[in-house]
Amino acid sequence: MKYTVLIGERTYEINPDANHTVEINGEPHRVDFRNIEGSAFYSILIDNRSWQALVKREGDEYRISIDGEMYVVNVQDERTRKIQKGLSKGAAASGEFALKAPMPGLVRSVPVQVGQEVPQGQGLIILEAMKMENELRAPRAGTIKEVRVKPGDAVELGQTLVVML
Amino acid sequence: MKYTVLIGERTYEINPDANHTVEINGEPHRVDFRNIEGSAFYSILIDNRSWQALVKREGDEYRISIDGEMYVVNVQDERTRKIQKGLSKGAAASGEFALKAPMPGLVRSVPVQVGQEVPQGQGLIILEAMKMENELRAPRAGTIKEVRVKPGDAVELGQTLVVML
Amino acid sequence: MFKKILVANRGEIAVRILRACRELGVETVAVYSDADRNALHVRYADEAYNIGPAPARESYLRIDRIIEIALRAKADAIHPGYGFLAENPQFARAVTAADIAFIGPPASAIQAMGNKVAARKLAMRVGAPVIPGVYDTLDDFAIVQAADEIGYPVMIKAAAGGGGKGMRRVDSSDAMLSSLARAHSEAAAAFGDDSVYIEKALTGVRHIEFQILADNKGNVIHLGERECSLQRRHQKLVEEAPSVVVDEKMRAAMGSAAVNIARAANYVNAGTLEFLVDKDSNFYFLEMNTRLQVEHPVTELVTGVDIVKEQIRIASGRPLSLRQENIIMRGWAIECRVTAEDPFNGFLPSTGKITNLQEPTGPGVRLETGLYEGMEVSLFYDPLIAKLCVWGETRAAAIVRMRRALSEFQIMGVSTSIPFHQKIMESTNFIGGHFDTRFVEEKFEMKHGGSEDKERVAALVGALLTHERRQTALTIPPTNTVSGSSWRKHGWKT
Amino acid sequence: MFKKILVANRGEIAVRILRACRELGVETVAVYSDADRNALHVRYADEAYNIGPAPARESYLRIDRIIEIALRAKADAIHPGYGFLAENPQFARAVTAADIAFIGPPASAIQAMGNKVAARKLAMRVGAPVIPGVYDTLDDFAIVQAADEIGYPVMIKAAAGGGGKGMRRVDSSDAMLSSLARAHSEAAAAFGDDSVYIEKALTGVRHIEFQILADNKGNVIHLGERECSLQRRHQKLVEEAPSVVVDEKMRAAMGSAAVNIARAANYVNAGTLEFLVDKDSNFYFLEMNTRLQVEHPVTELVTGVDIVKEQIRIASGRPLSLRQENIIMRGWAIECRVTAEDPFNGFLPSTGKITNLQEPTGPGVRLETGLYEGMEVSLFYDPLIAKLCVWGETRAAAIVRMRRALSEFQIMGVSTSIPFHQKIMESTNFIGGHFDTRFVEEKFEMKHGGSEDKERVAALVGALLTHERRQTALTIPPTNTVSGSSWRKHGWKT
Repeated sequence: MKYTVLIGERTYEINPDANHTVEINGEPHRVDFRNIEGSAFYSILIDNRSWQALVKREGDEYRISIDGEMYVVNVQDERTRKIQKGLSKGAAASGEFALKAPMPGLVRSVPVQVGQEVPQGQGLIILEAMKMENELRAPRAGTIKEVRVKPGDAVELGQTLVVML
Repeated sequence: MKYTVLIGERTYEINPDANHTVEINGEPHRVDFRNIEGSAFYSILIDNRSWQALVKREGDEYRISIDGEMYVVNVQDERTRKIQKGLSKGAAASGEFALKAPMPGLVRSVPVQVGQEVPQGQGLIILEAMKMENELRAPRAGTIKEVRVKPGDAVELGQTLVVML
Repeated sequence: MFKKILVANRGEIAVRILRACRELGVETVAVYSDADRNALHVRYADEAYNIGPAPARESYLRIDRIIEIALRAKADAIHPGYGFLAENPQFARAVTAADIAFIGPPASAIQAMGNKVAARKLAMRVGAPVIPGVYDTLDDFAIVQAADEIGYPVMIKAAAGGGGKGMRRVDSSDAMLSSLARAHSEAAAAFGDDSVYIEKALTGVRHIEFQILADNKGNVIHLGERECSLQRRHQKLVEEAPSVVVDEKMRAAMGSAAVNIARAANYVNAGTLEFLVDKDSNFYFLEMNTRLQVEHPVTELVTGVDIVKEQIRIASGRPLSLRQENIIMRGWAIECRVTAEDPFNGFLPSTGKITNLQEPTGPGVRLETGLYEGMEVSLFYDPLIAKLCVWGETRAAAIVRMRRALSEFQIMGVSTSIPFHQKIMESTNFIGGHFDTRFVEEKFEMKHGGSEDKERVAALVGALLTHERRQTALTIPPTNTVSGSSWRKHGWKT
Repeated sequence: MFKKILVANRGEIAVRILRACRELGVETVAVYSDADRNALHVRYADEAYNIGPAPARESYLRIDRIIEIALRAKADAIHPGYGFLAENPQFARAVTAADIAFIGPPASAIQAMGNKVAARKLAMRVGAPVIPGVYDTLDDFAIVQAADEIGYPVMIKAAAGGGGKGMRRVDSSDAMLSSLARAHSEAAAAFGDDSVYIEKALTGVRHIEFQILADNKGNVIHLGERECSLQRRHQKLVEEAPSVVVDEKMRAAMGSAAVNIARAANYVNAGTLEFLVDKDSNFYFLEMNTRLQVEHPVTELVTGVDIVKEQIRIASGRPLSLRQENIIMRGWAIECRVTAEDPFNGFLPSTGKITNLQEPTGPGVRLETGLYEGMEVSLFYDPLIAKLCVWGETRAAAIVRMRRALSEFQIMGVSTSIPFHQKIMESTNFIGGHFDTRFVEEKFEMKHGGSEDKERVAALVGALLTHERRQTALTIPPTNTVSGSSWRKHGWKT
């Protein structure tokens, strides 16, 4: 079985069944992969290079920390990939997106208006929680469809603040 | 349900179902007992006194470390205790006992002979393992029935060395 | 010495104080909110009492409950830690009134230094330099005149202030009157007192503070400086001792200013005098923190003095056993404040359960933490989850050791500031000692992007785990845990 | 500086050396036996290579394989740690012959100091005191005559010896000839060399050693003493620095003897000179250890010198940057060697899987360890599993800190020496500094018996866990894991 692995924008083709080796993007490597006794830690030797991974599975994703760097890893095998390809094309980049409060807090300012076009990374809400002001940003470019809060509002965890198209 | 707890030679009667409290040997205590999130660590507040326990279950026994002191704990409920009482009376103190090698090693000396009566704690075998000589002692008083090894013998883990009556 | 000390705090600082008590052979009492029943400080103490719901105002800020429990548990002293009630003169007063020793300064000193204008006047009285400004209550017209004399930019600050509230910078005379109006109303709203003062706005300054210890026999010493310029929104991120910009002569001058101010305030116990230092090595008294400081470990590491134990000894009435000439700084210490915040996302607080933890140790590493596997990081309290401190023979040795320690520190379950600290330790400006209080906000940027090598390993791990699950699924029912693999593919074996 | 260092060792010392390399920015290569695939040192290194089956003679003692891997991995230096090949002159020679730097003394110095008689003669040549004895190869009749002159009791020792083999104490002239005969045959069997020598058997002595550093430019300095008298069967259990019986004058005299011996041996790199000290403060050179010592951290903690980094710097050809006058001991350090042995059962080695681990940290605590949850402690290697080291301002402060750190150290899965160390730290003789090399074996006893309070808590925990299992069994199928409980019974709530 070959696997397609997605990390951010990059794709890796990995074949663990190749003859005596593991192929990563077609290149063969000697791999020795061990779990540390039922923990979330793994030791991996790739051609004698030593790495440690800390792994947490969240649904279909893995969060994998390699020597402290965190990666969100999606793995698809050949079959599921072919199915998903048809379905999900561009889904993430369009459709409605609701910005929800990641914590309870107080809205300090709303630097956007309904109808405004915003680039990815644009600050949408300044939320005060604990001692800090926190800027909540647009995860992608789009148009502001609704603004459901105003400065001074106290909001609950998970409450929708802004809706983007 | 009342429980009888055996630690070494001591016995505790514990009743968790007493009215609003836990009775330990008849005395009522306020108890707040918490597991630390799926680990083997527990936090216990007894009348606001704080303790930490580390617990390992081995068959019917618990090995419980309280702030670093290790205890081997046997718990019996009222029913099982009544059944066992009839069966096991004095069983531990008599019958045959086989001293087995707790590690591979080399027998350095055998300070006992067949027929000899030995008190509890008497050294039966000096076993050399790694850099150290280790004295294996009689767990109870008794008579030496067999000596199966002699100085110079290499022994395997679990091999019977001496049999006591 | 005390028989039993109640620690009116939580998290790493509560554990720090409990450790000192255990070493001194003093019994301990912890207090905890509903959110902290399983916390390390509860498990570490000899006794533990619930003081209310999770929000601090209903638990850790409840003076009445804390004193009630101290009396019930027969504690003869209370240590407030930092934060919460540590600088609340009412608390110090209530503790003393209950005939319990307060491990900290007298309420009068907390109160006197709590008023920023009064503190600055006291500093001026003993000849310590303060930032050029006007500390008298003037009418707005007189303030504008004074600002023209001092020269722009100036800062308007609330006299009763703190935490940046009511503070604003004014760049020219034109904006002065309208800014004053707004500052008055902000100060009134925040502190119930509309009085403000002005100070010259200094640029390119460093934040350097001096640790002092004072007993109740009038002995006052300082333990040298801490460099705390690496800040973000007035929150310190990295501290070190000593400072690259302080030489022996400057240390003596600043240290003696610190000691003189503390003495003039009739200060007793541990305290910290904060200064700003400009590019020409002029220093200006800023304010005094009348409590144990978060970053006290760096001073402990270079001086060898255990500040918490000294606090307890002083509060129990003992004279200082240390003299100024015994205080010798050796080597270099750095502290990183590890917080549950996402440095790649504007330091947004991150909450969740700590599922895995691997803590750094070994030569020269000291970790102050309340972390444990299974702990819930909530929004109820400060995001500080651990202080990672290192000591090295030189500043360079301390920096590489901090890199090593950061690389060993693995936390799964929440985002942490560790990547930020790693970046700082790699920054040429930091390594060269070139930074001021605006460095992090103005000249430092966090960008994602691990190494390609590591990403490839992550991809491989993901594929192999999925591969294993597929194969396991054929034989045993799948579970949601990831474990047990031991997988090997060798072209040849060594 | 080197580019890549191979660490020819395992366990805590391998991790210690790898940490130093990481701080120095040097790449690292680990080697491991089949038993150690998951070990910390394998995971910590940049590269890792299998070198054979679990038994040391088939892996960690395989000179050929280690050098082959060093060449393949392009390592330019090898650090041997302690034990295994560290004092094997053939190894040092083979490493050098392969054009790889050996991080340790030259083979000639290892060999010269490896012969106990030659080492003592060298010490005598530079005027260092040695134990009264006869170091020439004499016939047995002449040895008996010499023994009469020295006075009984005497020790017979193998010239090529070490580790107590072929060593025996003789109390009177009568037993001398028969003892000599047996010593000859033991020495022949153990070392292939039957020559022996005799020394006066000293009683009530302390074992005190000096750490030295020597570069290849002829600079030699010492880092003060370590007190290592707490031993059991010649295995050290607790070490401290400095020693309560060494004052400034004695330190200068012993230090200069140590430096002179090292210089006479053309010694380079780190080494340790062992002495015995009698009740009248006379000291006698015993032997030299030509390697990094297990207990080096206590010296690091009081002097601030990183001995492993100095070893690497020296081996890379750099001159010592430290001078004798820079070496100032500050405070007090203690090390406990935590072993997988049962102190209640004659220190019987204990094996098994480490199922749970809670490591001490906080002020003044340094832990050197290769432990991890899930680790198998086997009989293949030394039972040392961790070194717990503390620093305090005074000896008393260090002792109470060690107690605190020991109380925090929780290991489930094997028996450990921690209860022994706790008992030592409570012993009035130890606290008072009254002990010699026979103290542990002759005057110290381990008895079971925790506090009644704790036993009662253990009983309660057992009952509540059983109670929970009974109740859980009604609803879900029972498993063998113990977890998940959150149980509360309050007469009233705070």
